[in-house]
Amino acid sequence: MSIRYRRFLNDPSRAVAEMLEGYVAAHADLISLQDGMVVRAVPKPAGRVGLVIGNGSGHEPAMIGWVGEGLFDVNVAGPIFSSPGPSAILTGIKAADRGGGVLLLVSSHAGDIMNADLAMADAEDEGIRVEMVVLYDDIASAPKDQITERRGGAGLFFVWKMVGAAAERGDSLEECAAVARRARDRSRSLSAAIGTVAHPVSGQPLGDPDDPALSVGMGVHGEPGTRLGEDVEADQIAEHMICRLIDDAELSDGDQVALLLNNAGSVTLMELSVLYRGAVSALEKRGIEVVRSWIGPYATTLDMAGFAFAICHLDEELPALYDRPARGAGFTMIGR
Amino acid sequence: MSIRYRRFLNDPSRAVAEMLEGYVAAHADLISLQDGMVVRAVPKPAGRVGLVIGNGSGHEPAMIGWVGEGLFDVNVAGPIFSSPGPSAILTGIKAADRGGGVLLLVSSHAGDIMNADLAMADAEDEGIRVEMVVLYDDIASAPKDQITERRGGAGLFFVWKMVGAAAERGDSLEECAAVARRARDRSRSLSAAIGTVAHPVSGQPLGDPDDPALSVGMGVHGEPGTRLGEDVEADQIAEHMICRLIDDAELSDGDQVALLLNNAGSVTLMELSVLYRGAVSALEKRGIEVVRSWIGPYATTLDMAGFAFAICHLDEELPALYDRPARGAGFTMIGR
Amino acid sequence: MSKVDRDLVDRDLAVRLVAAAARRVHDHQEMLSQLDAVAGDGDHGVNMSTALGEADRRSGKCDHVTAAEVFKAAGSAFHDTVGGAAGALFGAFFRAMGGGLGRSAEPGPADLVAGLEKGVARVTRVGRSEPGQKTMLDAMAPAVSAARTTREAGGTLASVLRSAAEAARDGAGATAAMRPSAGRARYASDRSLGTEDPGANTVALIFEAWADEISGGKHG
Amino acid sequence: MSKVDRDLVDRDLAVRLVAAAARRVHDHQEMLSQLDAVAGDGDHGVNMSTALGEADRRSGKCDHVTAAEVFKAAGSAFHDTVGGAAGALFGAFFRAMGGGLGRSAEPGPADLVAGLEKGVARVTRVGRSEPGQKTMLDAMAPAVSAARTTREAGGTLASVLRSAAEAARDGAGATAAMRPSAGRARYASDRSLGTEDPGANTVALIFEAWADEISGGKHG
Ligand SMILES: Nc1ncnc2c1ncn2[C@@H]1O[C@H](COP(=O)(O)OP(=O)(O)O)[C@@H](O)[C@H]1O
Ligand SMILES: Nc1ncnc2c1ncn2[C@@H]1O[C@H](COP(=O)(O)OP(=O)(O)O)[C@@H](O)[C@H]1O
Ligand SMILES: [Mg+2]
Ligand SMILES: [Mg+2]
Ligand SMILES: [Mg+2]
Ligand SMILES: [Mg+2]
Repeated sequence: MSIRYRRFLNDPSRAVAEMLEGYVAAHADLISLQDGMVVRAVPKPAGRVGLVIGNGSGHEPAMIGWVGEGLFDVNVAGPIFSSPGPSAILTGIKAADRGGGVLLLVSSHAGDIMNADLAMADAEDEGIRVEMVVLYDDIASAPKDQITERRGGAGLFFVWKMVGAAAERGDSLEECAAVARRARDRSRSLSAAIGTVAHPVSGQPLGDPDDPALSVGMGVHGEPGTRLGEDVEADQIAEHMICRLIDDAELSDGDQVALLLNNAGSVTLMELSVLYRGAVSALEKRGIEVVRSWIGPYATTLDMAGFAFAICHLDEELPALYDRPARGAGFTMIGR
Repeated sequence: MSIRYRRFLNDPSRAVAEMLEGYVAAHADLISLQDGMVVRAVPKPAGRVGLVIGNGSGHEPAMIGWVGEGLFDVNVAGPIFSSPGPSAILTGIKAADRGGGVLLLVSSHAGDIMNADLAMADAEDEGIRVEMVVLYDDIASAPKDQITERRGGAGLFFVWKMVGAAAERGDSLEECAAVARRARDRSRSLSAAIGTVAHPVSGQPLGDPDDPALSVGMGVHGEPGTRLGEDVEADQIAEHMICRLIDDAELSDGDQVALLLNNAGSVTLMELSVLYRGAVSALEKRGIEVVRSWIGPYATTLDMAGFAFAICHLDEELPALYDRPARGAGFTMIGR
Repeated sequence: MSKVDRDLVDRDLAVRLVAAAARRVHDHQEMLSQLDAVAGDGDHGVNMSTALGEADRRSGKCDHVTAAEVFKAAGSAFHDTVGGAAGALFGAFFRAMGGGLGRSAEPGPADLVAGLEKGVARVTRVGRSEPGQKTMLDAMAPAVSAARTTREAGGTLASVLRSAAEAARDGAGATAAMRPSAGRARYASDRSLGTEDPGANTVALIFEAWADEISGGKHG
Repeated sequence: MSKVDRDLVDRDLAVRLVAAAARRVHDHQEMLSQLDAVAGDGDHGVNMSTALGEADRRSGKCDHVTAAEVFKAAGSAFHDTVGGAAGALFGAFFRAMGGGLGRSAEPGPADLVAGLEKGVARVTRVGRSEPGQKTMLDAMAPAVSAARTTREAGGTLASVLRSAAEAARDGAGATAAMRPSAGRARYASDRSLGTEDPGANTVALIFEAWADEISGGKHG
């Protein structure tokens, strides 16, 4: 299938550092680099809750593109596919602290949680008020009765958007953490991909590059999933995936959802649009209304030929947070 | 190299129609479908100049994502890689007419110009005031003394953004056309790619999928360019391409430019950022200042592993147009 | 059929000519797309087959009473269904041809030649091109001038169209040795050396289909 | 060196142990990454080699006067240079080991064992994991309990570390037959059957390097 080994880079071991320099230079009105971290060009007012995320690189625009007004205060970008260490996260926590406490939002991956845990312990030793919420939404990664074992996926962008809005408007640390948990518990995602990608530094493919099957539930690092037939069409894929999401989220007739379709890398907007159309029809024929839509690259895995659907079961309060303005280099919402 | 034959579509011959449905459904607050064309959800005030573009599909978010406030009024999307016919363009002209005349902005490709020409003649017969400006910027496609033979490329997004702003603020048809020509004459682009893509309907690769070389000056439909060595690094590529642009645009020390880096499809944001960093340094070491930046997918060629640099040599008036707000499904600018 | 009948370009003949062209191009569409894939974007066969298919569907409509109307409707079918360079140009060709033919109440071979000449002129104008640039004009222009020569020598409709078909085929063949200087293919001018131009081939196919149709379908 | 000297876990010995571990892991980094590529993300060897290289650079610094400080500095090197699961865990292991060792003014084998036990306990806590899940703990836990047994039987530092190394190697070998239930690899649990856990291999390499270093470098 599709794999590209040749990349437009200089020394691949410097790729993350050079990426940060280039990206920040292109968006100097919104973000800047501080100790190797992406921070807001204009910090949040004092007393507000600071939001920090540390994550492996290779998933851009996550999360370098999500720093800014109504979004994160600090993103600590680790090496490719690898969480940053506790020292770097601790530096990020300090940079985000505006006196209102700091909320660490961690996508549930073993390394990310451990490193965040260690950093949080150090931050508390230094007298900073820190809370951590571990986020998971990928229904393929563990059964529902072990929901906390699930990985983070594309559904987390709902959480990030809403917590970002809450922190920006001045919610307390506890309130922000509660928003994060509420949005998380109402979000689900499921991904699919064909082929795989090559690690830019090692050149190693993640998974089998010659496997022609569509794998549903593949992880963001190429972890394998359920294989679907080779000839399955977009509408069938969408129907299959949306059904699984509806079941897991226990949605029913009359429910309202936000629907997100994430491009994991190299899927064309033509394909995304056709898939999106299939997903809307799968939801609507079950009486579930799509009231907010996102489509595009949120968390990529380099140039993976894959995508993910995510839904957030909206309640009375979430849409207000969803609709507040946000302004990052990789995500802009004008607000309603 | 990299080519993906399998696509996430239903019947490929219905891909464009289904794409339009899905895309518009995902962005119902901004755009809607009318006679198969993408139009603004909220039309421009009466008396303003209408902006229309017809183009082949397969280049998304161009131009379906560029319909909206401060951008186009109507986009007529043709079949994949093929201009729509004159009848469709005529319908688009009528839909965009708010009484202030209609400006057809045509990217210079033989078919696009001929079909626009024919549509314009018909529109004039129906008493609509129409002007057409043919846009070209790709320095690889013809020498400078045959500048009107050049193709349209990524530099046209500067033109579109600025004309969109002019039309929105109420400039006359002649003034809008003059902005288009001025912005065009100050813009240049150059593209590069490795490998090629497969046509979704015919399955035919455009060009040689096994050619491992980087081709500079490749057209948006896989038309071949100059081949660069296989081991060339990002900084060298950026230096080579920026030098050619500087020469052609006759830029010199102290000039100010907007710099755009277009993702032709499947280039990662990591690579784009590294390339962007190289381009800024190539410009800055020649005393040319980058005062506005765009990086991301503007005109793609499906999932081509390629990119293009574009520059616009700014004067006193253009930045004001550049900075006005714009709001399309594929491009948002909050404005300064 | 009497010779006179045969030489009248009436509505029914026009409908038969459009149908014959549509069948012929449809049968060769893959070859045409492959020619276009060499230095273009590989869609020419599909484009032409789609447009002529629609032209065929429309041409039999009752509201067309003259051959002129049939050819104009065929041209509009190109403009309504496909875009691209050849869509615009063949559309313009058929519309202008209908226009040229329309002046005569009972059009004969001379009117057909006049219509064809209008068509070529329109293609030249819309395409801002001329013969020698490796395009459809390299088949169309010689075909039309052969038609005029044959007609001026007193040729029948059948011989007019046969000479046009032969000249078109020769013209298409000659494009193999040319470097393109118009159309999309000019950006890949080396790549197309040795390959015939797709648009010129469509022209040859259409004139051949017409010549065969008029002479009772004994060829192809 | 006298037996007593050798059995004192002083600053210089700690520096030598860190250096030995760094060299050994560096020499095996490709194998470790390949193991990780089977069901993980293929970076384990690079991660460990990078972190231990930095630990080695830092451990000789003059401001470290005790072995405890050297091990703590090694742990911090992991936390400062690499992330990922193993970075967090080995960092925690070395820092806790330094902490455990730090209580004694002149640490001997028993203090080392106490330090190792603190290390395992910390890994268990930070990793929210236990032996049997196909992780580094499957080498670390048996290594540390073998060290305690040997020490309680009156063993020297050399025999303590040798028994730890052998138990670690056996433990790592046994992971081949396990299905992972912690760490990234659990999402690909079938894929890793028959392959040893990379983190457990790193543990075995470190203990082997230590045993060889203490017994005068006669192995490896
Ligand atoms: N300017 C022109 N003048 C005459 N013929 C042209 C011109 N440009 C293109 N053509 C013809 O159009 C053909 C290509 O048609 P087609 O592939 O259907 O359109 P497109 O190039 O837009 O994909 C060429 O083979 C050539 O004969
Ligand atoms: N929860 C855990 N407890 C103990 N060891 C773990 C745990 N998670 C992962 N590991 C160890 O970490 C190793 C992987 O390390 P590494 O590849 O460097 O990190 P990552 O998995 O983040 O890429 C595994 O082989 C395993 O031994
Ligand atoms: Mg890793
Ligand atoms: Mg075409
Ligand atoms: Mg073509
Ligand atoms: Mg790993």
